[in-house]
Amino acid sequence: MRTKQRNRLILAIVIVAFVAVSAALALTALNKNINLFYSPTMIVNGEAPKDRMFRAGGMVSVGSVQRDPETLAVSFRLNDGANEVTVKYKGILPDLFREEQGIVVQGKLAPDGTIIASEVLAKHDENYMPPEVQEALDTAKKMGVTGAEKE
Amino acid sequence: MSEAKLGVAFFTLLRRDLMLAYRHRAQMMNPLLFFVIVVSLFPLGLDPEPELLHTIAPGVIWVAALLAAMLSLDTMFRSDFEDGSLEQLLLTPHPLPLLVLAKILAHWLVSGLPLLLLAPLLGMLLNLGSEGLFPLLATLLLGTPILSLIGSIGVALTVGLRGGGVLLSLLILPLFIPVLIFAAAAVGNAEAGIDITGQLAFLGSLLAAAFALAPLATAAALRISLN
Amino acid sequence: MVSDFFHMGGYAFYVWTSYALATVFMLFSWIQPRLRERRLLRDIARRLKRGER
Amino acid sequence: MSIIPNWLHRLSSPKNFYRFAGIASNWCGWIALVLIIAGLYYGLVDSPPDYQQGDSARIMYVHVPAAWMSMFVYVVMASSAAVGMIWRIKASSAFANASAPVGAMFTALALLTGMLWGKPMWGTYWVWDARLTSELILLFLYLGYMALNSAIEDRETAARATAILALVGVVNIPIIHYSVEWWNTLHQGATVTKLDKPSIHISMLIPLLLMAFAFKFYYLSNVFRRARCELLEREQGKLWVRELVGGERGE
Repeated sequence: MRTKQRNRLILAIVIVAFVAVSAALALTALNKNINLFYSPTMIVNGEAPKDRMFRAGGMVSVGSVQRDPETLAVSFRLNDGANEVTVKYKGILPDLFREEQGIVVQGKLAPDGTIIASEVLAKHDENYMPPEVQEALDTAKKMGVTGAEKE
Repeated sequence: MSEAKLGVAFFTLLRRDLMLAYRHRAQMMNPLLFFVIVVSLFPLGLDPEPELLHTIAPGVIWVAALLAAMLSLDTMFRSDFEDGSLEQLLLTPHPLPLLVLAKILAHWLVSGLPLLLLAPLLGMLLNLGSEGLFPLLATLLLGTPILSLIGSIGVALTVGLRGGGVLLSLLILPLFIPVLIFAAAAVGNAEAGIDITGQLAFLGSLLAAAFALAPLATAAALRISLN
Repeated sequence: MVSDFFHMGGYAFYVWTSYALATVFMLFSWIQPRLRERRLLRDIARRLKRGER
Repeated sequence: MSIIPNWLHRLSSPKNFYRFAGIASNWCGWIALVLIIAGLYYGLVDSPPDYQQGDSARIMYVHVPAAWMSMFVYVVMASSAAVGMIWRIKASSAFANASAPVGAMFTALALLTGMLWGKPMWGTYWVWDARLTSELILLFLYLGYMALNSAIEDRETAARATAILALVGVVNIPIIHYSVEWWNTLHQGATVTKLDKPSIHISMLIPLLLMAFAFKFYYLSNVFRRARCELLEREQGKLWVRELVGGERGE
């Protein structure tokens, strides 16, 4: 009986040890912070892969959207507040595509540093509200901003 | 009963399974053959353009490895179940998870390890670059034992059932998805020159967790299936 | 006014298909156990009757 | 002496649970109906369209509750399967088995409505995004559970085997979640969550919560019905079933 108990104890210790190892490895992995999602800053710094598809994410810069009236070609700039990259795309854009909208593009990096996108996806944010509320918020914000600038 | 005896039981079972595998070596070769054929189907079905093959190589090799593992897993407890030695195993005084671990280890030595040896060859067939070869071997080394470990749970749950093979894939393949994702991503990233220690650490973490927990779950499942 | 409601700001297809799917799924899931229970009770009753005689 | 409280023990006897489940199913069903009608009114008529997404945001009121339920039901299923296996409580296993098809239904609904929402908003029906992929795998897990459950003839064995599968799945769900999140994600970083704005306006929160509670009560009502079937099937020869059937025949 005693050996059986001891065996159980050994088994429990072994299991706990392995689970601990597992957790430690998982934490190391999490610290590595792998992402397949590149911000414009990372792309500008040359951290994005050269001849491979990757995803880039950011906000569409204000006034940067240029549409070719004849074809579906469109070009716009993505920013993350610090840096910008130009994206070229040919195809139908999602309804949510607009300035200052969070966008994810999938594409390759051209030699001149622009992204040739094969897919453009709009990421809607977590905020839901009626249009009037949004307008009110916007005007409030604008007044706050101009107020701040005056000071 | 001392640890020495436990060790003896473990190694006896391991040796027995390896001997059996050796005796039925033609049968044991089949999943490997399947692995090679599946991988070589892709260049035939797709455009055999080196660039394309190069991109899909990690994913294809890993998917084929999963499918081959499914095939070989099916036989893990089958013959033992049919000749009644599985029931004998449950009746021994030794802790069942340990015995199960011996069987899992035998299964990996017979089915997982050969995949590792074949992988460089297939990598070349699929035009996988030399930067990707070592990561491919590393992920296979870490990943295939996870397949044997997690797979054993599914096999134990379906061992007495008719048509267990298809059911087994339905139960097990969703659980294999994390392995597939990390392994294929690691190989792909290595080719692109990106650091892959994160993925390898995660695979190692999965392996450690599966090593600790899967034998317990398999033992419990065997008890249920055979009562 | 009413046609606005059905038009859903141009998203009628997506919105109404979603709600229709939800209705169909939930109705089906609602009916299924009821039919099964009735059938089960009938089967058991029949077996009992046969057993008694 | 038992760990389980006395009233719970009495309730967990198949006979009592059967009767309780019938009553509970009806009550929950009525509550769900009222909540659904209210939720539909607020969701489709009373709530305003979204400032960005217009009326397509109304898909949220079925999609989000369904997605919540898909995860909630799995947790409930796995825990009641575990309770059923450890303490050998038949009612608990029956509850777990009954949960699987409802959970699968909610998961499928969440996926399909998500696709219908994604097409106009994201620009695609499907992306291999972290959330979508893990939800799809969740559906596979439910289907595997149901397949195993129906493959084993003996109901007792089936209950315990599926319990193990459900527990293995529970361990795996966070792993799957992390793996797919790392592998590919559409989700934006901190740019979108701004603390000075309400994340969802109250006029849209009301129908969302109404529908969420409606789905929860619908699930309870439905799962109790299904658990009754499971119990009847499992206990066919038992005295209480014979009494029940005899009573219903009016003898």
